[in-house]
Amino acid sequence: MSIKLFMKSLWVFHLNSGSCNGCDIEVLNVFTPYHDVERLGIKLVASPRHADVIVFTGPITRETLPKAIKAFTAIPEPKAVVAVGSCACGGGIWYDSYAVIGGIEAFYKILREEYKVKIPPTVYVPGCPPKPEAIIYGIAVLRGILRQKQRRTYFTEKEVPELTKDLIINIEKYMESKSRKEIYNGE
Amino acid sequence: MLYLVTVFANIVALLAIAPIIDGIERKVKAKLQCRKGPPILQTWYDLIKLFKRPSIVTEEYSIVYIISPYIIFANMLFALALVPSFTRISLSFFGDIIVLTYLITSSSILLAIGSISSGNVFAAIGASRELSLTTLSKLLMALTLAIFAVLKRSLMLETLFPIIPPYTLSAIASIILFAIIAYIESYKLPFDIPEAEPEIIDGILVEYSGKSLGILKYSMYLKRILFFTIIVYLILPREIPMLLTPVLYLISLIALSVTYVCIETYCGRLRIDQALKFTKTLVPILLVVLIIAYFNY
Amino acid sequence: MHISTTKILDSLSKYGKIEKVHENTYFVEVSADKVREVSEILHWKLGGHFSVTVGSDERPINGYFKVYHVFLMDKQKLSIIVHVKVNPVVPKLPSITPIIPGANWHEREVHDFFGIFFEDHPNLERLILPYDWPKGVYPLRKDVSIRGLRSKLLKNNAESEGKRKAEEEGYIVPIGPYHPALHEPEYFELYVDGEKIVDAKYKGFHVHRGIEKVAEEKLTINQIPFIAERICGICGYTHNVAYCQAVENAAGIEVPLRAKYIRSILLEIERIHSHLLWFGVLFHLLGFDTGFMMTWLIREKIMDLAEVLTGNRKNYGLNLVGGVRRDINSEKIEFSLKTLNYVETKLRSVLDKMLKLKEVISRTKNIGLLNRNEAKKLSVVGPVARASGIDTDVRKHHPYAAYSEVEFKVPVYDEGDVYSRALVRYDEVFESINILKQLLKNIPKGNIMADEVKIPEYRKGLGLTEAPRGENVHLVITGRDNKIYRWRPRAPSYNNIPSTLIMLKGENLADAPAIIASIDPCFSCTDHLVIIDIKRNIKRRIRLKELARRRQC
Amino acid sequence: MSARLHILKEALRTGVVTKKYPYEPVKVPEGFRGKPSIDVEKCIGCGACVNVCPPNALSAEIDLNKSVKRIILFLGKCIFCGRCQDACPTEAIKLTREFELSTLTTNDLYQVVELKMAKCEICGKPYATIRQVLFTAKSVPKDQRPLLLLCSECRSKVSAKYISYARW
Repeated sequence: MSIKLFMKSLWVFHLNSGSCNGCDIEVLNVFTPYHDVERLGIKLVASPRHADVIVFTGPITRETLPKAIKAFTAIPEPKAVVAVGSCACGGGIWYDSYAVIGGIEAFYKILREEYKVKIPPTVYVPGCPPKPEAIIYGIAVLRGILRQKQRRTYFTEKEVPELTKDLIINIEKYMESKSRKEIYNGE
Repeated sequence: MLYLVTVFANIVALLAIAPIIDGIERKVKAKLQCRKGPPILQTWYDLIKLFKRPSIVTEEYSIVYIISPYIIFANMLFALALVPSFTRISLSFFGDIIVLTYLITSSSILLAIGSISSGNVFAAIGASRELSLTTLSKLLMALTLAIFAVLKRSLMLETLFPIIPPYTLSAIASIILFAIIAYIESYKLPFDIPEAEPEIIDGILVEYSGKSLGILKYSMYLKRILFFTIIVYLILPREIPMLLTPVLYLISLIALSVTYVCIETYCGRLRIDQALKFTKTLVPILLVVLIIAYFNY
Repeated sequence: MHISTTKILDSLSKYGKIEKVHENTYFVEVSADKVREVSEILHWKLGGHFSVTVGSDERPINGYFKVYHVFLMDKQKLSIIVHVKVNPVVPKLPSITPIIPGANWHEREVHDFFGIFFEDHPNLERLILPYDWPKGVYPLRKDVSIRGLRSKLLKNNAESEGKRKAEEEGYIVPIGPYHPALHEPEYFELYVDGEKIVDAKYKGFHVHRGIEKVAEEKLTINQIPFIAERICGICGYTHNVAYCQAVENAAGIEVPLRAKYIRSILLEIERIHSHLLWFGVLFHLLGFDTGFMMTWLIREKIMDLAEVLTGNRKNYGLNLVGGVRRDINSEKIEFSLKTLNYVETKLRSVLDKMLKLKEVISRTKNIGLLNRNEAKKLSVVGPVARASGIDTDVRKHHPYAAYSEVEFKVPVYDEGDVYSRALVRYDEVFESINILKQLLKNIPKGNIMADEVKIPEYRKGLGLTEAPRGENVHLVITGRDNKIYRWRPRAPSYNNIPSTLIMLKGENLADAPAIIASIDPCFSCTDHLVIIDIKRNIKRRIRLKELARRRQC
Repeated sequence: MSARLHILKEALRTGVVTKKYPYEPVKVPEGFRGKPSIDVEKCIGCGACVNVCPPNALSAEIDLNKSVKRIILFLGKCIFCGRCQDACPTEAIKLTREFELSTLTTNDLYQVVELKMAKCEICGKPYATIRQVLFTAKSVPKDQRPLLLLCSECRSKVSAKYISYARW
């Protein structure tokens, strides 16, 4: 039920938890004339009370963690999260720093353990910074208008030439005899 | 019986049109900013979504914070019943101008008290701004209505309405002044200080969410419609055939809102004291017009 | 009264050994008790200005802590770094804040990260590290490794710690259970009396991500430009160039002229887009949304230009130590000239009309005043300094990249209010456009990467650039096996933010956003204000505290 | 007043510029740095890209009992800088011009390439992927090629014996 509610009108609350502002400007760029998201019924709202969707940018730093938790819980229930930028999706370049929680996954882990909060549907928009069109595409995926193109791919190598001394010594002959495709065939 | 049905039909039609007028305003504003802008029904979609959402309430709420949106909405409905809109028939009775001013003033004050009682600092700041601004603008509104009453020597909205036929200076001046005050009342840009988004985060509406926010927003649109209808009917001559009034009314309504939006898109926001200074300069002008109207010059 | 370089150098040689690191950059070794005297001479008498204090833990090398005070002498195009040894057992050093108030934050930061105690510093509390950071753990010391740091600290839950700390010191926990629209987590507490601002306190540094520790421990020399670019999302490329120049100066690498031209071209593109962004934010804060939309509409063209030249709208990722990764062919040059002409004509017709609007003028003229003396005391940089009458511009006074080959004017106003800062930025946009035209027209041939890049260990280097908000200073000490030993980037807002506390006093609450935005701290989010109303809520103050704590949601 | 009219005229002259993005594809310039994708045919699992990636979005993982090496690309940490493309010896990893990468789970942001590893003849420990051995064999003179079949420790032991013979 929750996502169907946002098909026509979606109010966004933008939370920058330690981002370098590259993504925040792209999030704001989305409201400017070239990409104007108001035609899709999206409005930037100033208080989490009014918001339906929270846009996370930045790899939640330790300082903003308590504030991010408060803002997250202050949004009325049928809510959704859009993680914009590589920092929010997986911690980006700051992943190992001591002062950073490391993206939305770690934030959800903290929320699950300590606050027992239900995790809302989330869209991850990688990019550093993602183009405004990528953010619009993310919201279209959240709403279900478009299916996501990016899928997990797992390639395992099947047949492999048996390594022997003479194969190694006259590798050139081996290379010509078989076209490149067969040598490195795979699933 | 038919009388009540038409008034009821009037109100229902107005309830339907108010968000659409706001949708048109947002569309025109976007077009003026080189943007495509939202569909006309966008405000309706927002309201429907808001009504479906639960509203979070802080622990220390007071009863005023809960019921004020509903009372404000009721006030607006009753005010709209007083005013003739699509048809000339309305619940007008003797002395309904005074009732009208009370309705509008009470709804603003209630809004301010409601947001103060929510205990949030931003709401308090927004409310104090709202109170300082509304006291002045309500005074101006009361004065202009007094001018109309003096001009027409009656306290009944019905007789008031086509104020133009005697083309006196004061009549025209009062209409222009009423248009300015309607602009201030409708929270259009230079004066949308209580709701100043970037400064104090939607000041007044900051603590409301979900259903109550929807109702508050709805009543704001109704208030705009109310002022527009009063302006339109001040000018509309009485002799127009019965069938033509609704169409003419609708067109002039849209025209009026479009002009207001054109003014709004190109104005920055005034500081609270600058806004007060501007409204203060209006008071002497109104008094002068009142005196002239008295001698119906 | 132009003092010659030689005169400065021998007046300094009295205090300690002078070592010339690279062209017009000198390191002066000074003993601890002379630090104050030397700083006073450099900052006040010889007309230089203090720019950054860098601490570094050099115990593995020579068994000492080191503190570097960097002074830039604009008139003589010189940069002088006063460095002092601090003995590791009792790390103590006389503070220079009493003389130069601008050094207040810098010394608190060195205290935070290295535990060096500065004698009679006005308030040596914690500045950058999160408030629940355990005492005694100094992250930037060499013996603290990044892996152990992370897991150990996450155990204690930040939330409960935050509340407990609030009671101890009677802080006002941020009022309101929610977190207002946070474009950037700056955090101004304005003490308000009715609508007038009485006092302001800045509790910032939410965006502290431990850049220096990550760079020192995990990244190699050619990976750091990419993290340098992400220090600030708007003027990231200036940090990138400053870092590369610091390493190139330290290692004495000669960058080919064509690479310098490409770097300057991208720097100016970034300046234009940053200033246009600032105009949009200012109009948005003054409620004039059409201005916001129109300026960002024009700015979109600049972002497309950057995308064509570098492959990404914002983080250009173009620099490596010793040169540039991508070349510019003639077709791209002609595309950029076409865009620049379009942008210039549009800006000429729209932007100055917007600045002449009645409400914009009435809400920015003589508001947020910062006179010349205050600006000098706080050693403010960039447009904020140029609007208060101080003529500092790294492109003119310490030319880098290809700026010595182009002529341009540096706009200086002396009213020192929000409107004059807008005018400074307005002139600078058109200055940048004509610089870009000169650069694009006579870009020389040649390769874009220095042929042989060899970086010896333990060499010191200073990199300076003029970011849209002021001067960037990067101090680098190169390390062993392709890593950096110590890297301190200092963004311009670091010097500018303290000046807002002076500008805000006595002003009207509704103007606070415009004032804070006027120094353009990265991407100013002025929504994030917590207003503590002094007069009316003495009674409420207590209630609010309970209210904030009891309120659950 | 004239300033406002002038801005109005300017705005009307530029007209509506909104791109109808989700319903019309958007043109991306040719040098655009989009999603890095590994070409499974060319990748030899050498890990050059893993060393050079600033946010280490690319990581390598060796599974000893299945003697398999996995190169894992996690788009959630990738900053799209293109350093991996410069470092790859066989141009296997390339930045495409794809930027619509939003997904509903972080699991979808992974690309994994699993290559079989060659076992050392003497100690039997997997030391490099078979493709990498074949790739390096080409550039090694013929007589030393058998050494490639040994892991680094055995190889140093064996070659040390060679040298001692020679000196004798």
